[in-house]
Amino acid sequence: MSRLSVFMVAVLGLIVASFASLDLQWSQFLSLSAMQAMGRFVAEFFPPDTQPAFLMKVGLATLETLAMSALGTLLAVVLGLTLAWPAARRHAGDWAPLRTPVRWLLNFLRSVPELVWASLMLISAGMGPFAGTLALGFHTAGVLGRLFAETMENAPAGPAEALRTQGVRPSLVFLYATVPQVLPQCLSYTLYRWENNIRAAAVMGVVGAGGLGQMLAFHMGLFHMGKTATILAAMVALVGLVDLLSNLARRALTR
Amino acid sequence: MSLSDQAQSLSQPALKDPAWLGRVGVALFMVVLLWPALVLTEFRPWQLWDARSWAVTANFLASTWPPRLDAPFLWELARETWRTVAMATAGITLGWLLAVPLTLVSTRVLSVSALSGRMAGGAWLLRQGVRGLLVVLRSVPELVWALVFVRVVGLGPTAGVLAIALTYGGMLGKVYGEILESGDTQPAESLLRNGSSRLQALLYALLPQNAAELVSYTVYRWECAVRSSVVLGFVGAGGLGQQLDSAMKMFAGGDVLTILLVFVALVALADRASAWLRETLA
Amino acid sequence: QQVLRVTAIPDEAPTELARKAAPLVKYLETKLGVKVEYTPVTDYAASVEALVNKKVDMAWFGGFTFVQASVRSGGKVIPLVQREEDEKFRSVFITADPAIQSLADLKGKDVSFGSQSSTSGHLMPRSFLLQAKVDPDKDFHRVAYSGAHDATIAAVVSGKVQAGALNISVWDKFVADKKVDTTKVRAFYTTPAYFDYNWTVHADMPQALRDKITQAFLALSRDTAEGKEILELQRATRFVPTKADNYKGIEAAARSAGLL
Amino acid sequence: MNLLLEEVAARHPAASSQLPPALGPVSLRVAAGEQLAIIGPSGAGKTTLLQVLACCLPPVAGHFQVSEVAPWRLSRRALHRLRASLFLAPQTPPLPPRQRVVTTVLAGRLPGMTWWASVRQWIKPAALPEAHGALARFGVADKLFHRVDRLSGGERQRVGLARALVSPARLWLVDEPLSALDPTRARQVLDALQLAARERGCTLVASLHQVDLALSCFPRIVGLRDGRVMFDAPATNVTPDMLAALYAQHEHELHPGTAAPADEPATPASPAVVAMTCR
Amino acid sequence: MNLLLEEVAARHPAASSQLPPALGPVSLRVAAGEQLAIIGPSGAGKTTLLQVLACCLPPVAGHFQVSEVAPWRLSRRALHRLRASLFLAPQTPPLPPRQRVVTTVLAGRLPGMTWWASVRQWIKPAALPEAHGALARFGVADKLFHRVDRLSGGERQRVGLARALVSPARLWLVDEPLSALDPTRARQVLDALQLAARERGCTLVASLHQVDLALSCFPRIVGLRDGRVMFDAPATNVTPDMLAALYAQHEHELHPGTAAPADEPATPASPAVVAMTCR
Ligand SMILES: Nc1ncnc2c1ncn2[C@@H]1O[C@H](COP(=O)(O)OP(=O)(O)OP(=O)(O)O)[C@@H](O)[C@H]1O
Ligand SMILES: Nc1ncnc2c1ncn2[C@@H]1O[C@H](COP(=O)(O)OP(=O)(O)OP(=O)(O)O)[C@@H](O)[C@H]1O
Ligand SMILES: [Mg+2]
Ligand SMILES: [Mg+2]
Repeated sequence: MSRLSVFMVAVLGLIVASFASLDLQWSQFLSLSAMQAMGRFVAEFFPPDTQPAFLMKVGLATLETLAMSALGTLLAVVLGLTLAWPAARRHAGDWAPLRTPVRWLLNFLRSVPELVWASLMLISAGMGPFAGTLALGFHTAGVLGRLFAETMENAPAGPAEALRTQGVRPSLVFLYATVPQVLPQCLSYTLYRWENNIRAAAVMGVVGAGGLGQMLAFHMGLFHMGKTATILAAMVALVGLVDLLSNLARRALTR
Repeated sequence: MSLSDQAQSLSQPALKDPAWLGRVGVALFMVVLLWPALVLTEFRPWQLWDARSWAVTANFLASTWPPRLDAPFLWELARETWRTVAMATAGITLGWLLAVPLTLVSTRVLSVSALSGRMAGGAWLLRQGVRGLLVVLRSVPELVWALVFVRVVGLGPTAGVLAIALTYGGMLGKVYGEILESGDTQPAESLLRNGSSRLQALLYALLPQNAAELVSYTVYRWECAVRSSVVLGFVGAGGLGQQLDSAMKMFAGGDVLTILLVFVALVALADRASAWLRETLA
Repeated sequence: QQVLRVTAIPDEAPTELARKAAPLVKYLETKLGVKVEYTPVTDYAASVEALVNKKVDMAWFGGFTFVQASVRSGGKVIPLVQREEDEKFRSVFITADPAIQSLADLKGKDVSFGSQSSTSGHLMPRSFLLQAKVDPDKDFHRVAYSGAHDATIAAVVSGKVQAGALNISVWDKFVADKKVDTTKVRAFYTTPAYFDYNWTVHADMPQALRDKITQAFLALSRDTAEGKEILELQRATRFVPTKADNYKGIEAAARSAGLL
Repeated sequence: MNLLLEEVAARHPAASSQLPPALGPVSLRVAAGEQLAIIGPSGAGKTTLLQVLACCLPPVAGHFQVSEVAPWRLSRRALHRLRASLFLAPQTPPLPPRQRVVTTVLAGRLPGMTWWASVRQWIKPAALPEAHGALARFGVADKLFHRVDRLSGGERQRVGLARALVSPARLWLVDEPLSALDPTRARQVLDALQLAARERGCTLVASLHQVDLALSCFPRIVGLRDGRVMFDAPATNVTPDMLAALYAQHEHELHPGTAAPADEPATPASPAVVAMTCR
Repeated sequence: MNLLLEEVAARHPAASSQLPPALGPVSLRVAAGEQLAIIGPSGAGKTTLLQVLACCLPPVAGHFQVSEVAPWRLSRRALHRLRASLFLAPQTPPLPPRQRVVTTVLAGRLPGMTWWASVRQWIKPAALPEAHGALARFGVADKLFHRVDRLSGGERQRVGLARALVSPARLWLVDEPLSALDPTRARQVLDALQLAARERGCTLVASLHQVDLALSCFPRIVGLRDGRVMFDAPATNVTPDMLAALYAQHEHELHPGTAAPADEPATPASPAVVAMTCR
């Protein structure tokens, strides 16, 4: 407990030091004119651009973003699960020899931001959405691998323990006891990462993978506020859709 | 059908799994959905084995060695690292302050009215409203938020920190809620049923089970904030992300490697902290 | 003490921009007697928003960004000075592909611009492409926005894209410094001249200060050591006064290209 | 607190709608301060009935009242206030792992506490004597500072019950409180529970599988089967025949005729032997 | 399979080292095919003993053998193979929520299956008749396709036991298999379990709180208290005095002198009445 308090104090210290060293300008933020300025900026977004031709373009870009993020996430799930398994200490007596190296690999995969993965993939896969998909896949694999591994370590041990004492192979213990327990959490992490990837596909504009991201950067940079609003609406709708999906899936699993 | 009839039909040799058809259907549906995604993303993995692209990749990777280690660069990197860490910490702290109340409002297990199976109308509306707010907060990219704030607070870290706070508030709010809901909810329900309040149920039933998960997710998010400091550069707040971005654009391999090493070190540090916290809280 | 807040559009790597700005900042501080604060940003729009909302006092803009600022502020920004070179600025198209000899050859290729808000890296090249009956949105295989001129060179050199369009002064500098292998990468088209970069302030700045700033820039000359250093870093022979009307052409080009 | 059920039926939200409701129409009247045992075969609906009484599961039909008010007609606030006077101890004690016994027990006091007091108690348990006293009544006082997931099955169960003793509730609904206990401790726990309920004037409704204990300790027995009340009688009027009929096995349970005694018509565990009387 | 324990002691890894080991030195010898009941007060160490027998918990002292081999001296592979012939049914059935009964039951067959077959079975349950048969023996065949977390307490417990019937194990260790069952179903389940064990020549070790059932159905009874064997005798030799001593309460349990019968020396639940004999 005392070690925990030391840690808490350290965290508090870090927070205080951060705020102190940054010299943030709250005073400006709280004035009335500030609110007005923000309000004016937000007001510029209206009305959104709803010309059919532009809507078509946004629709296409939405599909491309959806495809890129979904496929990237799928790749990440496959890779992440494969890596999470050796990276988790599944029970108290688990020797888990690969744990440390695999964790380092996962750390590395996610230390490299999507953008850098994108530039790397771009070199090897050429310009286009495929590079973006791979980039999302690699980075997200590192993230999901770690989150999955921790979820597995956190799951109540009872069911797995019961099968293990029966001499069931680890991979099957995983299927029959761990999966049903961790499925909702893993699914929610996956869907949530998918959501994240929809946003991250925004940076993929640089690699010439179009999608909403590139359109957003383009129109936002040119202050086409109406168009930007339409694109933002499409992004909110996409994320909302995935959120809904995630909710339904969880409901179906946990009810 | 009487119970014994049912038993009769069940004990017949041709026992059928009622869920099987549905599962096959869902699997097929997934495959059908996958196809257009493969087309749209121009999924052609064999391109990767093309000799020319191998050569280019190898070239770039070779150019990253040796990492750039001259003193001024390292010194600047150290300064940028602290700035990044400070901004990430400040952003996460504000985001956390935003997320916690929203989580409390939107978590279903903590809903008193949901105890009876269905949530009451008002509570349901409020919950949907908060969830919608969380969706908007996290689906609008940091850049857009940053531009909103630049108008008010000018160039510098404030706009970036606020942008991070809003997006990450949206993310934390959602994920906290899902973590709380996906564990064993019995203890919390039991407390609520006996008349405890929401906060009491959170403290006495949900936190002991989920503290480790919540903490490690928060640490992970901090790590993400460090990485996403590239957006901070947009509004003139500097940061490691921006350095990496420009080094990458310039194909300055040595710089890229050094900065990546810093990232790996920060991430490993966060990982250690998270692992340690999990052990301590478990 | 009064502070003059300054920023610049990120048409080059931020570290490079900061290096270029340092002696100029020092010079302005001594000349104006105020503290000058330079903030590098990496987003064009952020610099525009900052000046329009008077969160900075002075900004280094491209022609197109100036037009954007002017439109967004309702004409409440004033261009003070520009480099002599900016009166007849040009862009170049570069490639590493021997088959590409003219703008028409670019059809079906991957092409990189700089930032979408860049004048010399996007607006004018696009405008001249359109004049040459090449529509980037339809005729190119893929359009990328590298974000900055030097990044465009890097993208072409690495083979990421087959061609790129950028600011001629950056290209000349890269060639002069031998930072690029001209046997592999070459410029195959240079655009006609147009007005570009300038230093812009917001209209609420007192006339006296505006004049002082203008004078300080105009006084820079290659004869003094300090002036030489600054002008070389800025890739300028000297600074000359400018006015908003100079950028009408850019505005028209932007409107016809559908960017404004 | 008194209870009134008239033709109440209840169904689990997740149950398939083709099945009959888990709790068929049930009518029951419990006076304040009464002590009542519910017995019946596995799957009879005992847990479901207790959930209805605890206002967890809204009835799908019938009329249900707790101390003169119909809880499901109340506003949400009022219902929640009402809940503070009910205590349901589920069949498997819902104790969060990693929590200490003292915190778990003191969680029973929450309904009456202010916000601040509960945060303070969470950080540093107050009212230790109270928690200790409650545990001591059940003979597990020595586990006060242990972690919940390091207790034996019977210890866990008793810790779960100790919550009832510290709670401000006036109606205790305990679901199979003795399932993990040996005969002596079962008797002791039941005695402690009944005594505490009498001391405070609480109504006590318990579901039990130990027929002999139910008959010897509870004045009134309700027999539940297939969601219906088969009998509701003073303990002294319950005959072995009634018990035999209550626990008799369904044909579908016996069907495969392997080990099940298909020929013998279900022998209940000698409930007639009321060797021990309750103090 | 036979078992041999000589002065074996065991301690839970998380237990504080100041406490005595949960299982004090115990010596025990069980022949292949024998059926044995372990009884004792709550916290006596029954569960701990079963865990040691199931090779979950390595003993901290003494000598332990399962069918002539010392499991903790085996290589990991061999230990793993040995485990396939053991089956431990824990006190609270460890059934993953959201799983269907059929999958849960068939998980018992895994030790004997190839990897591929088990993955196939995970996707689409095969061997339905086998699962159905196992459930039918315990009277819960109609729950085959239900979800585990939607069962009543007693149904869950029986589903957990049905796993034993489909498993290839030769040693069944069942921890309080009857705790959530009514007398009739308890008897039926015990009969089914004992019959199945006899049919297959399995050794059966069960911990029980139902003293009467233990005495009437098991030929041999081991009384455990405070981690030590108090008696190990044929059921017919167990006297009420022995039982009274076994279940007598510790002074610390009685201490606060509230409801506990401090004067009366613990009356066990009439174990002498062996009204029903086991078939
Ligand atoms: N959450 C649930 N969803 C759907 N059906 C349920 C649920 N819980 C119980 N049931 C079903 O409702 C019926 C009654 O269950 P209940 O738990 O009330 O029985 P019980 O009398 O408590 O039995 P036991 O003595 O085994 O605990 C059973 O057939 C059971 O399968
Ligand atoms: N995981 C654990 N960590 C530490 N101590 C434990 C653990 N599990 C049980 N104990 C302690 O070990 C002792 C024996 O526990 P055990 O579970 O074997 O008892 P039991 O005979 O099965 O009791 P019951 O009838 O209540 O289930 C108890 O004092 C208990 O508190
Ligand atoms: Mg029940
Ligand atoms: Mg036990």
